[in-house]
Amino acid sequence: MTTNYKPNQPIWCAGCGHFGVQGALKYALKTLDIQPHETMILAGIGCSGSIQNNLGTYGYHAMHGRVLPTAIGTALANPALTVIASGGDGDGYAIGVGHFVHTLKRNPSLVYIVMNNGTYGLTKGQDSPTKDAPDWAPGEDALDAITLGLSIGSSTFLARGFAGAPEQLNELTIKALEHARSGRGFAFLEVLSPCVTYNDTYPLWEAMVHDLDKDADYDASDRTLAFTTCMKLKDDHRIPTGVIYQGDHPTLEKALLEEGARPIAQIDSDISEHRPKLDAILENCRV
Amino acid sequence: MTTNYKPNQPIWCAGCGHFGVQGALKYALKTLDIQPHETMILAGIGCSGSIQNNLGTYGYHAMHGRVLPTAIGTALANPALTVIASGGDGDGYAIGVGHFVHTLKRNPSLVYIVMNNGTYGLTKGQDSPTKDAPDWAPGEDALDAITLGLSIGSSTFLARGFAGAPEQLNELTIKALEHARSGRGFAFLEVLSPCVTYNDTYPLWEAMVHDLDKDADYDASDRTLAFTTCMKLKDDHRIPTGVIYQGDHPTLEKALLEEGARPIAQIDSDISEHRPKLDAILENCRV
Amino acid sequence: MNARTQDLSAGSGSGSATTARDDVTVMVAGQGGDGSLTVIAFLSRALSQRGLDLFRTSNIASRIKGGHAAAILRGSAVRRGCLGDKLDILVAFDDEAIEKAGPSVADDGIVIYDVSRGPLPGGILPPTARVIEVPFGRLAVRDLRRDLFKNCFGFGVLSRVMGLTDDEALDCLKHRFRRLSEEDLMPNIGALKNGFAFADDLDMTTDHGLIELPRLEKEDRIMITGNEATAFGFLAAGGRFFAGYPITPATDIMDWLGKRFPQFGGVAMQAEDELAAINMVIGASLAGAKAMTASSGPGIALMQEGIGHCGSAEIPLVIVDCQRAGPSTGMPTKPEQSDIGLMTQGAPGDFPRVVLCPGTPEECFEYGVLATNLAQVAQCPIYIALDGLCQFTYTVPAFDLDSVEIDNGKRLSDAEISKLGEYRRYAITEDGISPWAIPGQPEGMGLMTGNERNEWGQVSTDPANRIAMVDKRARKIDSIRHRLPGAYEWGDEQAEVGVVCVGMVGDVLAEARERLAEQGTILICHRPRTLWPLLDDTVDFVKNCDRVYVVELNKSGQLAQLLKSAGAPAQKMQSILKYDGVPMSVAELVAAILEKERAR
Amino acid sequence: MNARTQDLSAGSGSGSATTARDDVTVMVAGQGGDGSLTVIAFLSRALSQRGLDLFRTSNIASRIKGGHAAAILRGSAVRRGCLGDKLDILVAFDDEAIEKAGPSVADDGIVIYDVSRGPLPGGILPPTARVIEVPFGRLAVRDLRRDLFKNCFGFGVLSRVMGLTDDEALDCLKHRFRRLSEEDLMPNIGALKNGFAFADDLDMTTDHGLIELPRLEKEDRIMITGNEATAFGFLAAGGRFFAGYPITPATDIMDWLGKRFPQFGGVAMQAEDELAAINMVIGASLAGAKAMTASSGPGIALMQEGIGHCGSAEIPLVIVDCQRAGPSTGMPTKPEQSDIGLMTQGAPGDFPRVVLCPGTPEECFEYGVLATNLAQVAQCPIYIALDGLCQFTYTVPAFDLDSVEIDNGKRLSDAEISKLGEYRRYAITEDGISPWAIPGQPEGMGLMTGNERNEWGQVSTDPANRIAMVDKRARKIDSIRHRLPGAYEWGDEQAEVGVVCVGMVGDVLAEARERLAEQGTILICHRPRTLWPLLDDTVDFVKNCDRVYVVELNKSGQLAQLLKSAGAPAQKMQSILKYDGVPMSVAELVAAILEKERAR
Ligand SMILES: Cc1ncc(C[n+]2csc(CCOP(=O)(O)OP(=O)(O)O)c2C)c(N)n1
Ligand SMILES: Cc1ncc(C[n+]2csc(CCOP(=O)(O)OP(=O)(O)O)c2C)c(N)n1
Ligand code: SF4
Ligand code: SF4
Ligand SMILES: [Mg+2]
Ligand SMILES: [Mg+2]
Repeated sequence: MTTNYKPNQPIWCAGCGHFGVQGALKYALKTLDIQPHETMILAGIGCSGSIQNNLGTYGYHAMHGRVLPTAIGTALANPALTVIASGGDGDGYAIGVGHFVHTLKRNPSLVYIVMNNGTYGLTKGQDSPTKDAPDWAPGEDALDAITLGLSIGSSTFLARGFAGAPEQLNELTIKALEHARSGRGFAFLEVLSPCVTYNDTYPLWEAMVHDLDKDADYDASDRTLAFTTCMKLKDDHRIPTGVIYQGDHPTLEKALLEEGARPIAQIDSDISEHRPKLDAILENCRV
Repeated sequence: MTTNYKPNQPIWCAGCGHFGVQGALKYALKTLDIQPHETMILAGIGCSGSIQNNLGTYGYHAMHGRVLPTAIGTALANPALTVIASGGDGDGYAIGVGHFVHTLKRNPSLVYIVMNNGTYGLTKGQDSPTKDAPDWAPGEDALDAITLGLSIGSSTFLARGFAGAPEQLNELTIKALEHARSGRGFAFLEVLSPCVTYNDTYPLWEAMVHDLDKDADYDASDRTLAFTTCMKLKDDHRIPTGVIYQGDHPTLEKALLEEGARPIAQIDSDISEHRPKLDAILENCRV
Repeated sequence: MNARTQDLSAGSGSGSATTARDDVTVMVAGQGGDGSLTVIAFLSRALSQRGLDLFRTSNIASRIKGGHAAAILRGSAVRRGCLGDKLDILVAFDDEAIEKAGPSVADDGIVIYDVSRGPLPGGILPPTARVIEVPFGRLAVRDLRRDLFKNCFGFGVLSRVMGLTDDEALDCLKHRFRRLSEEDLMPNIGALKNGFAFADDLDMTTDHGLIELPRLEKEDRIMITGNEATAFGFLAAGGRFFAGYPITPATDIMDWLGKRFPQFGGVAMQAEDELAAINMVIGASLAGAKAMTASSGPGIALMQEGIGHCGSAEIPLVIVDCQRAGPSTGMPTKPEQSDIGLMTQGAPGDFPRVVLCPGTPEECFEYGVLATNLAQVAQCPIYIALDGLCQFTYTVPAFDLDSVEIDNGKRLSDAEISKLGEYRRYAITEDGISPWAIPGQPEGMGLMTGNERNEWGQVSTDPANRIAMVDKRARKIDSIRHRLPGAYEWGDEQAEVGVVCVGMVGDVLAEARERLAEQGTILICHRPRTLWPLLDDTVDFVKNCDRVYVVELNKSGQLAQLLKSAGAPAQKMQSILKYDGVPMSVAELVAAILEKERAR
Repeated sequence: MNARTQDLSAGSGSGSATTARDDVTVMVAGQGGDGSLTVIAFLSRALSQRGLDLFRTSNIASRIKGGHAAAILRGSAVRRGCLGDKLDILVAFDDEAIEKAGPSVADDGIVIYDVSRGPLPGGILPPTARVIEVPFGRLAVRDLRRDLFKNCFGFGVLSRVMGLTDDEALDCLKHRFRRLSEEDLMPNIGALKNGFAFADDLDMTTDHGLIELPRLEKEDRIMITGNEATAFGFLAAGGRFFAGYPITPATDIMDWLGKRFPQFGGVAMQAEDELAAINMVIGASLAGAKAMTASSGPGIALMQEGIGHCGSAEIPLVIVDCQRAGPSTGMPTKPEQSDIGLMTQGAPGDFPRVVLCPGTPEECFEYGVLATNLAQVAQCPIYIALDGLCQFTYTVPAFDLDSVEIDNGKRLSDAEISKLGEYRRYAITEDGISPWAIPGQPEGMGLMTGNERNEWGQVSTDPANRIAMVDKRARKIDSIRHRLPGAYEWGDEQAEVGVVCVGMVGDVLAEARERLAEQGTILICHRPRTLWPLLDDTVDFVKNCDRVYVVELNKSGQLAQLLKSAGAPAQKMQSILKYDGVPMSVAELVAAILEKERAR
C-alpha cells in the first residue's frame, strides 16, 4: 500500500465561503463514489486556488486564469478522469473570461466551479468583475456569468449555488458532476462564496438569492426563459440560484476522440503497431 | 501646408467584404464631417487589420486581439478623438474575446467594428469562432457576438450589418459613430464581411439576413426582447441585422475623467501648477 | 502582576546596565491582528526623531488572514539599507514568534514576550538573551477591555527598554493616531501608560533603560518604499496614465497612483489582465499620455509581446518589474533578482530597450523621472528593475523636486508640424529618433505599426528599407547612452578584489565591505545602475580588477552572464548566489567573500 | 507562331551549344494563379529522378490573394541547402517577374518569358542572358481553351531547355497528377506536348537542350520541409497532442499533424489563442500525453508564462519556435534568427530548459524525436529553434524509422507505484528527476504546482526546502547533458579562422567554405546544435581558434552574446550579421569573410 500526500488543512480565513465549496465537493465525490485517483482537480490562482490540495485527489495548480484550457487538455488526454476545474472570480471572469467563453462553446465534459466573492481575495481585496460599481469605474455593472453562459449556443449546464445554502450546494455539485461524467458536456457551477475579510456579502446575498429549483413554473431546459428570468430577477435585485439551464449539445470529446480508444495519456511504448502508418507517411514524401 | 502619408490602396482580394466596411466608414466619416486628424482608427491583425491605412486618418495597427484595450487607452488619454477600433472575427472573438467582454462591461465611448467572415483570412483560411461546425471540432456552434453582448448588462449599442447591404451598412456606421461621439458609450457593429477566397458566404448570408430595423414591432431598447428575437431567428436559420440593441448606461470616461479637463494626452510641460500637490505628497512621507 | 523577568540583571556581563547603541534591530511579531506593524510604526517615529536612519521590512506569511506577521526595524546612526545580522530586541506576541524568530536573536538580545497565550517555549532563545515576560494581552483586556490595546501597552514597555522618554513615546502615538478623535485616542494612551507603569515595576525608568540611543542631527527626511518612490518619480515627471493588474509585490504602485492621480487628472486603471494592462498603456501612450505599467514575473511574462511591439512601433513605455522569487508563481512574497535575462532578452526580435536598476529609494525616484523622460525621448520601452527594495521602507533625504526636469523629446507642437512640409511618423534621422505628432494634431496624420514599415508607417518588406529601419531604431540607444546612469562605485581603488552587485544587494555589500576592511580584506565595489545596455564602465571594472565576485539573488548567475555577454572576461568572475527567498545578510556576504578568498 | 528567340545563338561565347551543369538554380514566377509552384514541382521530380539533390523555396508576397508568387529550385550533384548566387534559369509569367527577379539572373542565364501579358521590360536582364519569348498564356487559351494549362506548356519548353527527355517530362506530370482521372490528365499532357512542339521549332530537341544535366546514382530520398520533418519526429516519438494557434510560418505543423493524427488517435487542437494553446498542451502533458506546441515570435512571447511554469511545475513540454523577422509582427514571411535571447532567457526566474537548434531536415526529425524524449525524461520545457529552414523544402535521405527510440523517462507503472511505499511527486533525487505517476493511476495521487513546494507538492517557502528544490531542478540539466547534440564541425582543423553559425546558415557556410578554400582562405566551421545549455565544445572552439566570425541573421548578434555569456572570449569574436529578411547567399558570406580578413 503506497501512501500519498496528506491532504492540506484549508488555509482560508475562518468563515470564508470557500469552505462551503470544499464541503460540497467532498460530499459529492463521496456520494457519487468517485475515487480520488480517478479525480483530477485543477484550480486557478487565488484563495480559491488552493482547494485542489485539500481533498486527497490528484491536484494541479494552474496559471492564473488558465485553468480551463488546461482542464480541456487533461480531459482530452484522458477522458476516463473526472476533471474538475475550479477557481475564483478574478481568475475565471477577469483574466480567464476569454477561455470561459470558448469552453462554453466547445462543451467538453468537465466540471467548472467558480468561487465568486466579488473580490481578489489573495491579492488583498481589489474589486473583481462581479463587484457592482467597482472602485476603478463606479459605473460598471457586475458581470453575470450565467447570462453570459446563456448567450453561448453550445452551453449545456449553468447553475449557481451559495456557500450559505449548503444543502442546495451539495445537490448542485452532484448534478454538475453527473452532467459532465455522463458525457453531456461542460458543467458550470458558480458559487456565491463570500470573502469575509475583504467583501463580506453573506447578509447581502442571503437576502438576494432566489432558488429557481424551487420554482415549479421554471423550465431549465428553455434558454430564452432562463435569460428572461435572469433579467427580471436582476431588475428586482435578486440573484437566481439552482440549475438555471441544462440542455444538450455535441461535446468536444465526441468530435475529437474515437469512442473507446485507449487514452493518449497512456503512452504505448510499443510503437510497432504504428510502424506501417509511419512508413506510409515516409513513402508519401519520396520524390 | 504639411502633407501626410498617401492613403494606401486596399490590399484585399477583389470582392472581399472588407471593401464594403471601408466604404461605409468613409461615407460615415464624411457624412458626419469628422476630420481625419480628429479620427484615430485602430485595427487588429488580419486582412481586416489594414483598413486603418486606407482612410487618411491617424492609424494604428494593434497587436493581434488587443485592439480594444488599446482603444480604451487612447480614448481615455484623449476623449476629444473619434476612436474607431476595428478588426477581424479571429482577432476579436478568438484571441480578443476576453477584452470584448470587458469592453462591453466598461462601456467606453468608442466604436468597434468587427469584420466577420468566419475565417482567418490572413493566415489562409483556418476556421474562426464564427464558423459553424469548424474543422477542428465539428460539434461547435458559431459564436454570436450580439447575443454575447446582450448578456453583458452595461452594453449600450449592438448592431449588425452586411457588406452585401451597403446602404444599411452606411446607416449603421453612422449610428455607431453617433452613439460613441455623443458619449453614450461603446458602439459595437459587427459586419458580415465574406472572405471570397477562403469562405465565400455571400450567397448564404444574403439569404439569411433579417433586417430588424425594418421590423416595426421590434423594440431595440428592450434587452430581453432582443435576446428572444435573436434566439428565435437563430432557430429559423436567420441572422438578425440592424440596430439590435441600444440603451443607456454610465460610461467609462464619465467614471474616470473630469468633465472638460485638459486631455492627459496633451502633456503640460509647465509643471509649476502641480508643484504644491507634489510638495504635499512629500510632506506626507516625512517622519 | 504575574510578570517575571528572567536574566534581567544577569546575562552577558553588563547586568542591567544600560548599553549605548547607535545601531539597533528590533522585531515585533505575532498573529495578523496583534498589531506588530503598529508597534513598529510607533518605533519608527521615535527613532527617526532621534535622528537615526531607518530600514524597515515586514514578513507576512502566506496564510491569508491571521497567520504570522512580523515587522522589523533597524535604526542606525549610519545609513543602512538592510537589517542587522541578529535581532537586538524581539517583541513576541506568541510562541510562534519565538519559534520562528528566536534563533535570530542576538546573544545579548532582549526578548519581550507576551505570556497571555502560553509559556515561553524553551530551548530556542540564546541562553544569554534577556527575557521580559509580560501578559500584554491579558492586561489589556483586564485594564482596557480590549485585547487590541496590547500594542500600545507593549510599546510602553518597549520604549522603556529602549530608553525613550515618556514624551517621546507619547509623541509617537499622537503622530500615528493624528487622525483619531481625542476620545478614541485616550484608551491607547492609557495602554501606553500602563506599559510605562509595568516597566517602572521592573525598574526600567526613562533614564534607566536597557539600551541608550543617541540623539543626532536630523536632516530633512522622508520614509518611503521603493515602489512608492518609483511611482512618485513617474508622477513628478508628468506620468498621467497607469494600467495594471493586481500582483504581489507590484500592486502598491497601482494603489499609490490610484490615490494620488485624481488631483492630477491622471487615470489608474485596473485592467482585466496584464495583456489588457499593457495594451491600455500603449493606447494611452501612442495618443500622447505619459504612461506606465508595473507587474511581477508572471505578469511581465504576459506583457512581453506588448513590450517588443513598443520597441518595434516606437511607442514610449515605462514598465516596472517588481522581481519576486520565480520561476512561475514561485514564492510571490519573497524577493529575487531573476528576471534579468527576461528583461534584457525577452520578447522576440531585436529592438531598442533600456533596463534601469535602482538600488535606493532616491534612485527609484530619480529613475522614475528618468524612465518617463527617456521613454518620450527614445520612443521605446524603458524598464525599471526593482527587487525586494520595492517593499522595503527606508528613511532617505527628502526628494529634491526642484531637480525634476521634464523632457518631452521630439514631440511636435501644432506649429512645428505645419512648418514641416511633410510629416513622416518614422522619418529616418541621424539620431534614430523621429519627430512625433499625436492623434488630434492637425496635419500630423501618420500610421503606427509593429510591422516593418517605411517612413510613412506603411508596411514594407523591402530589404533596403528594412536595414534602414532596424539601424534607425538601434541608433536610438546610442543617442541616449550618455543619459543612462553609470555604476555606483565605492571602496578602495587600489583593491585587487572587486565586487559587483545590483539593487538591494548594494546596501548589504556596503556594510560587508566595511567589516571586511576591518579584517584586512580590501574591496572595490561596483553597482551597475543600467542593466541594458550594459555600460562600458562595468566591463572595464571587471577588466581592471584582479578578480571579481558577482553577488546576486538567483540561481543561475544572470547578472554574471550579462556581464560576460557584454565582454567582461569570464575567467575573472566568480558568482556568489543566494536564492532561498531570504535577503542576503551582511554576515553571509562577509562569510561568502572570505571563503572565496581563502579558497584561492 | 509569334515567338521570338533573342540572343539564342548569340550571347556569352558558347552559342547554342549545350552546357553541362551539375548545379542549376531555376526560378518560376508569376501571379498567384499562374502555376509557378506547379512548374517547380514538375521540375523537382525530374531533377530528383536524375539523382540531383534539391533545395526549394518559395516567395509569396504579402498581397493576400493574387500578388506575386515565385518558386525557386536548386538541383545539384552535391547536396546544397541553399540557393545558388544567381538564377541560371528564370521562367517569367509576367513583367513583374522580370522586374523583381531579373537582376538576379546570371550573366549566362536563360530567361523564358511569357509575352502574353506584355512585352519584355527592357534594361533589367543582364545583356548576355538568353531570352526565349513564348506566349504561353495565349497559346494555352488558343489550343486548350484554358489559361490554366500554361504551366504544363511552360514546363514543356523548360524541359527541352534543360535537356530532359520527353519521357522524363511526362513522368513528372503523371507523378504530380497521379490522383487525377485520365480525362483530366489529358489536356495537361496536351499542353506539355505543345510545349515540346514549340521547342522543336526553336531547334531545342531532346538531345540538343541548352543545358545538360548529369544522371547520378539515386539513394532512397524524401523531399520535406523543416516544419514537416519536426512534426514527423514528434509523431514518430509518440507525440499525440498538439495545440496551437495559426501563425506564419508555424501553422504548417498544426496542419501536418492535424491531417495525420486521427489514424494515431492523436488530437490537434486549434485553440482560441496562444495562451489557451500552451495551457491545453500543459493539461494534456501533465495528464500523461506527449504534447507539443509551435508558434512564432508574437505567439512565443505570449507563451512565456506557460513555458516558465512548466520549468517550475516540472511538466514535459515541447515548443517549436519558427523564428521570423521581428520585432513584433515584423515581417511575418521573412526568416530571421532573432529569438535566441527570448528562448534562452525569456520567462521570469531560473528554471531548466533546453534549446535544440537543427540545421537540416534530418536534424529536425531527429530533434523532434529527441525533444519528445527529453521532455519526458527531464520533465521540463524543450524548445526546437527553427528558422527559414522550417519552410524550405529539401531532398534528404529517407529518415531511418528504425533508429527511433522512445524514452518515457521515469514514468511509473501501476505496479511500480504500489511498490513505492510512499509517492512524492517532487521527490528529491540525485539526478534531479522525480519518478512520476499520471492522474488515473491508483495510489499515485500527488499535487502539481508552479509555486515553490515540498516533495509532496505542497506549497512551501521554507528556505532550506527552496534551496533543495531549485538545486534539484537545476540538476536535471546535468543529468541529460550527455544526450544533448554537440556541434557539427567541419573544415580544416589547422585553420586559424573559425566560423560559427546556426540553423539555415550552416549550408550557406558549407558552400562558402569550399569557395574560400579555393581562394586560399582556410576555415574551420562550427555549428552548435544545442543553444541552451550552450555546450563546452563551442566555447572551446572559440578558444582554440585565432579568430572567429559569428554569422547570424539578426541585428544584435544574439548568438555571439550567447557564446560570450557562456565564457567564450569576446576579443576573439567578430559578428557577421544580416537582418534584411533575405537569406544570406554564399556570395555574400564569402565577401563578408574576405572583407573581415582583409581588414585585419
Ligand atoms: C498572471 C498573474 N497575474 C496576477 C497574479 C496575482 N494574483 C494571484 S491570485 C489573484 C486573484 C485572486 O482573485 P480570485 O481569482 O477572485 O480568487 P480569490 O482569492 O478571491 O479566491 C491575482 C490577481 C498572478 N498570480 N498571475
Ligand atoms: C499573437 C499572434 N498570434 C497569431 C498571429 C497570426 N495572425 C495574423 S492575422 C490572424 C487572424 C486573422 O483572422 P481575422 O482576425 O479573422 O482577420 P481576417 O484576416 O479574416 O480579416 C492571425 C492568427 C499574430 N499576428 N499574432
Ligand atoms: S481573504 Fe477572503 S477569499 Fe481569501 S481566505 Fe480569507 S475570506 Fe476567503
Ligand atoms: S483572403 Fe479573404 S479576408 Fe483576406 S482579403 Fe482575401 S477575401 Fe478578404
Ligand atoms: Mg475572488
Ligand atoms: Mg476573419
